[in-house]
Amino acid sequence: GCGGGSSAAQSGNAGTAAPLHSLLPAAIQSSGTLNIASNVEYPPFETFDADGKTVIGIDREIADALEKKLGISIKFNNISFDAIIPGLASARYDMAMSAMSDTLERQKEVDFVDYFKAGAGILRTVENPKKVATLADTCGLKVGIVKGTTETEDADAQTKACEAEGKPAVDVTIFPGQNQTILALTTGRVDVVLLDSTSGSSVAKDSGGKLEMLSPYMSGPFGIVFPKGSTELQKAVQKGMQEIAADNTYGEILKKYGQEQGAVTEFPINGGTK
Amino acid sequence: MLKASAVCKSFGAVEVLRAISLEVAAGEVACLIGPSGSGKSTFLRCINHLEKIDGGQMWVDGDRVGYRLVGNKLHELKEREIALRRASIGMVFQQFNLFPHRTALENVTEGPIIVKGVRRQQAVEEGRALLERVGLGNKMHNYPSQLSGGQQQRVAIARALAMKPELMLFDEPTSALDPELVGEVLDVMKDLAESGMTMVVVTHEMGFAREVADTVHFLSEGVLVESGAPSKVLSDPDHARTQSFLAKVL
Amino acid sequence: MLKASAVCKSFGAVEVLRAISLEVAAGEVACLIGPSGSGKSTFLRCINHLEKIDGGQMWVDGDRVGYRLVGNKLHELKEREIALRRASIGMVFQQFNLFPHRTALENVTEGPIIVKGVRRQQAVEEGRALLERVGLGNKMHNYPSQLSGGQQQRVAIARALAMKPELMLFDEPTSALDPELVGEVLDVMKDLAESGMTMVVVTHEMGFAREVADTVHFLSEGVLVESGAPSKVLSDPDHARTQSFLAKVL
Amino acid sequence: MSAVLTMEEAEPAQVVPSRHTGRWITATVVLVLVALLLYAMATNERFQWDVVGKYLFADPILMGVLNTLILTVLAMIIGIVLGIVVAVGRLSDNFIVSKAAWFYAWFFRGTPLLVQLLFWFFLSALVPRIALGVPLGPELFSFDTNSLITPFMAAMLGLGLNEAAYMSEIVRSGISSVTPGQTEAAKSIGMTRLQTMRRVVLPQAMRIIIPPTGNETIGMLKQTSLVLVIGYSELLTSASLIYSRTYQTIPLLIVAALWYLFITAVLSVAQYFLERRYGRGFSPLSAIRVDKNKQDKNTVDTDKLDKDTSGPAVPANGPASGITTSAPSANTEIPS
Amino acid sequence: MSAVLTMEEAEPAQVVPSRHTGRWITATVVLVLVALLLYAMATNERFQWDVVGKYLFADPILMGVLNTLILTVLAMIIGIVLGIVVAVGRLSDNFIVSKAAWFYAWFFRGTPLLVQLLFWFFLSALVPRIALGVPLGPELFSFDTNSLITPFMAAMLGLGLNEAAYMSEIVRSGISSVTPGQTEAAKSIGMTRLQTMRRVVLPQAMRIIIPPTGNETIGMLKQTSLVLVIGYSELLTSASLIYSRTYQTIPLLIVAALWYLFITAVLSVAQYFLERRYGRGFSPLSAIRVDKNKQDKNTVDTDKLDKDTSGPAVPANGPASGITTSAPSANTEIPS
Ligand SMILES: Nc1ncnc2c1ncn2[C@@H]1O[C@H](COP(=O)(O)OP(=O)(O)OP(=O)(O)O)[C@@H](O)[C@H]1O
Ligand SMILES: Nc1ncnc2c1ncn2[C@@H]1O[C@H](COP(=O)(O)OP(=O)(O)OP(=O)(O)O)[C@@H](O)[C@H]1O
Ligand SMILES: [Mg+2]
Ligand SMILES: [Mg+2]
Repeated sequence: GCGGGSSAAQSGNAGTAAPLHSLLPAAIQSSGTLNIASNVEYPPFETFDADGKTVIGIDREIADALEKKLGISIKFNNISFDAIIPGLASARYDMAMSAMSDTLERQKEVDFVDYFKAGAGILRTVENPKKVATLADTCGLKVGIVKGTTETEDADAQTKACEAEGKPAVDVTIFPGQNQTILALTTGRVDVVLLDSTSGSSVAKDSGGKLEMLSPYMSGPFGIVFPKGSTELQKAVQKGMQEIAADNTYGEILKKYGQEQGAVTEFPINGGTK
Repeated sequence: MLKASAVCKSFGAVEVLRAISLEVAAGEVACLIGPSGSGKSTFLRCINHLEKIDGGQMWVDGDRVGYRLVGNKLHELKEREIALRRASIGMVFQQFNLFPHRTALENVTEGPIIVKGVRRQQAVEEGRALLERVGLGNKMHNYPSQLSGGQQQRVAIARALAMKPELMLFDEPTSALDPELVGEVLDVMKDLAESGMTMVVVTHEMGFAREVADTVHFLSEGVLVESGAPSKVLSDPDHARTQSFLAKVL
Repeated sequence: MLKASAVCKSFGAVEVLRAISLEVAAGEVACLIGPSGSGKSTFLRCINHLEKIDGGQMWVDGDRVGYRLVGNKLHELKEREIALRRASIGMVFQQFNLFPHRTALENVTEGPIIVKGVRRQQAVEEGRALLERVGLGNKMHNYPSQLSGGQQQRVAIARALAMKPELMLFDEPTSALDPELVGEVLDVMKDLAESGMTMVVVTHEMGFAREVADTVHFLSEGVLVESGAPSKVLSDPDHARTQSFLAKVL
Repeated sequence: MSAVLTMEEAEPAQVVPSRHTGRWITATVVLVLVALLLYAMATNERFQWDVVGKYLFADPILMGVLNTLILTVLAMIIGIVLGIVVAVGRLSDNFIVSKAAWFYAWFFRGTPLLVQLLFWFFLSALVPRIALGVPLGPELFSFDTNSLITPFMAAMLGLGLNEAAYMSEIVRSGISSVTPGQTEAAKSIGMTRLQTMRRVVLPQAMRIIIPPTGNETIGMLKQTSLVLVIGYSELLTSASLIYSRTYQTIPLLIVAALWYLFITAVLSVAQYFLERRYGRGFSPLSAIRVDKNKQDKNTVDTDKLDKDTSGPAVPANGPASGITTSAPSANTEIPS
Repeated sequence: MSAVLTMEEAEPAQVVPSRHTGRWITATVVLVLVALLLYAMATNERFQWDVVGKYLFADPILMGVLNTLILTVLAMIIGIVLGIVVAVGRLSDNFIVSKAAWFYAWFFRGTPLLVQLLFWFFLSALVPRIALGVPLGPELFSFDTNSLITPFMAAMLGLGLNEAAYMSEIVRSGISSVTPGQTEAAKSIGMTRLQTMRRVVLPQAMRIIIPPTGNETIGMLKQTSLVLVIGYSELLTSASLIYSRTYQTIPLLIVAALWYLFITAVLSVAQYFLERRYGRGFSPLSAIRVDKNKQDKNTVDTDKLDKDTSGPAVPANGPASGITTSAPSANTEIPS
């Protein structure tokens, strides 16, 4: 269901009777709350509602569904990206949900329970003056990327490919947030933007026909992030995901946001392979 | 050289100068004497336009101070023109106002080099000579904070003289000096007077005034009470106020 | 009251005081005279420990200045104890050093209120009386920047007196004063001397020294050349240096 | 009198202030540019003024303003108080104290505020429990670090301690602007070091300290947006949370900017009055202006002085009898 | 001589400096705390010192350091020069000039730097072409805004113009610390306003201006990270780009912090020498220290003075003959 307004107080009544409650680590069972770190600036996964307080989005609704399965309340804490990893390390937060890509390099620092399959794609203006259709067309063009996303590596790989063909490198500009990146695209500061396909398509939809998102050139898993060694919690959350997928809550949520193409059928731990 | 006509000056409600009129001829040494707070320093500061006068008029060397008469309107001078006039009016301040970030010698050479464009070499030579003349040959490279009161006062005198002004304004130039040095400064001033420099000297030392002055002006509460030759004013004054003032000299 | 024994002081390589030894009895008025730069101000500043002496010893009222003798070691005094001693030593600076952010009256009441804990009401009354005594009844609420040189000097004198010190150090207390006021300050000092206050006065006015002093000390280049009654030192000095110095008095 | 009045003095003369043509041209150019800019802004539809209007007083924005103000005020209080302590320590004779103060200023100015905020917020990663106890003896209290250091506490510690390092340099510069003669005069009337600082040096230093402190305060307004890193939101964050949802970046940044401009204007006015308060006695002219207002109220009035707030009273001396004086007129009018 | 030497004076006495027990305790506590902190940091494995070591001199980090330095230096130069102009304008008699300067300081301090950077970078969204032409007449030049204002230009404009507003307040406070007597003395020897500023007021104001300017420079080091908003990367961004890929946040923030600390230390040393340079003549004591070194080199030496860099030379007077003097020893040793 629609758990947009749900909060700790509201869902606390799920109670100890919930099916997966006993799988949780003892400390979380007794506190009854799971603290989640999230950078709530990333639609459609998480944003604040118009009141500036309520978290809405795919992640929040999956969390709502998990609350019922795990019998605890899940609290979103909005912090900047820089604080998410230290926050997990210091046990301020039990896990993080922020549409984070699962990669091999990151697996050295944290663990993931994969829950979504996203592609990286090209966002361009409708006029498309530079006639970009694929990643291979971006040699020598100005490409905008959001800081902290895996598209940086894609651009680096493309630069190598360009140089191998004797073409100029991709001119990458990294912006701190999605907003500035889109602004740079609309004001002609960059020619195209590399973006993950989910938020890309939602941006294109809201742009009033000015922007369009091309179909993804590659894809990889998003994961819920855990500190290393929190196996008990990972198992519990993994089980929870499997159950909400089984009763189709998961599919409904993605469908509601038009992201059913990103649905996964299995929820592996550290399933990222790149 | 200097002419003041009904010069008035107030600070807020305090009338400090009340219609002062006097004249100092070229080459003359005029001494201003009077009780503390009578407006002597203020009058000096009006002469080189450090204070704007509120009423009356003032001429130095035939030119109005700070203004030019065109038709029957007084035009305020441009900053640059005022600076030019001030360069020919030397001033020794009661509180010295030495430049603390410059050594004694640099204090003296600053004006000639920057304002008059004298070559550094020459300015330094002249500055040295001036400082030696006031007995500071061995303190040239001291900063003001490393000088005694009397030494600072002498640097201030040397700084003003280095500009070779036509009119010199001294505000108690001997207050921090010992009797020996007073004698020496007196000699310097006599030399200057002979070379034709006009001087206005504020002083509390009647002996000094008697020695150096051609004319003595006695101020009291912003009013010019009495003017005349030192022999007259200092020994046989007309006004009761002057008499009572001089009666107290030790 | 004050005793100095072979006091030495240098600034860098410049020896400013060279083995100065002198003694001032309680209730005595001692005048220091000497050429500019001879170390008079420095000696005063050593008395209340504003400068640390490099050699020799100094006692005020039987206590060492800045130190306490325990066994045969000199222990440096704690800051608080030094402050306590300084409270009973008044000082009038050559450059006045008035507090610019306080009015004349506040300058005078600051010490009594803050240091001695006098009630504000009382301090203000006493401060008023003192300022009136030095002729500043109508300038009490002026800030120092709004006072003439002589007026500032009188505030400085009043500020020191307001602490009712046992020992007063005056550094050229009449340099900016006119003859009338010099007479008045002289009267004030005579009153103080009669009430038993000890005073050390640096002055360039020999007439003033003659009038006020019990003993006159003549310094030259950091050396105490000659001491004695004013009648002796000022009129019939033994040393050639003193003679040549006094010969120049106008 | 020695002066012989000549014809010249009888001339009627009117004072014409000197023309600064160059300056007026500059001034006009500046005015025109500002006007053009404002016009361009007001009419440019990309600014979406309707959106600005809609959000200017929206609840999340107002909450953000409040948070910004609270954080700024508290952080500046910590910063100023601790900054004075560090500055005085820096000027101490004690070698270790002065070096420790130097180290403080170096370390806290040298570390990015972001890192400091993260450090305090995630202290528990290093020190899971804070315990107070007798060394080698029993523990008296012990807290879970995460519950002791709330996000608010972490924000205060991070912003305040960082600010103190910057303030210490400002205070030090202010103190060094007071002439040594002032300290000597204070010592000579028996003030202790502390009294000298409090009554003589700092009040005079204030005049110099205030403008850069205004800088710091205004800077702090904006710096508080870094507390987002530890999940604390203020004005700029509130705005960015909205535009990350609605993509109305420019109008929402204008909303934030308008608020910052407003707060800065209020602070500037406060600064103006503080500067006037602590400038008393320094600029004879400004003091005279105060004079004119207070004149009649303020003759010799003990109570006013006691309250330590009185301006200077300059009772007019009556003119000396028997000598005519011309009434001085205001400013530059020179009667013939 | 009037002094009768008593027994007391013959006593041998050794000087014992006063003990400041309280201060020493504080100092020790501070030292112990710092040591503990350093130890805790060095041994805590969460800091991942191996990762720190790996990245400390990595190319992207070094590039970031370089970018940070370039941006800081250029922005501070613009800020200081323009800041002096604005400060002098603020103190001008001309009402419009002074108000325009006030407006500048208010507007640029009041607007978040983020907004200013975005404004310059996205100027093209508002003004697609910048044209220079005769009003109502033909266009002389016209540029595509995006190609005229490169990201680097935008960064310089944003940082520099913003900094100038802050610097103007600092310069103003420095100027007001110079006593009016100094300006009067300069005027009295015929200096123009400009000469007075350049030769008399600013050199003395520098002493007061330097410490808060040090603050601004160190602040600017960190502020440059905001240029990420216009896609320009420097030290902190370089670090964060790495950790956003590898999730090694803490060690990479330490890498950045170490670099900032290093640059801050270098700046502090530079500041120390600048302060000593401009403090000459103000603290008699420090000047004497300079003395001792220069003494033999520096008797009456014209050339040195000419270069405007000479310390004070205090040639020793020979002792007056015939009068014994005790050789003054250093500091507090008092020979009997
Ligand atoms: N800024 C000011 N505001 C108010 N009153 C002032 C100001 N400046 C000076 N005065 C007053 O003006 C009067 C004249 O001052 P001035 O300095 O000219 O005296 P002076 O004759 O030089 O005295 P002295 O011999 O003591 O130096 C004094 O009473 C002084 O208090
Ligand atoms: N900080 C310093 N560094 C170097 N020399 C100094 C310093 N302070 C004072 N002096 C020198 O010490 C000597 C004595 O100074 P002091 O002020 O005691 O003289 P004084 O007798 O009071 O002279 P005056 O009558 O001119 O006031 C002077 O020659 C002065 O140049
Ligand atoms: Mg005067
Ligand atoms: Mg002296």
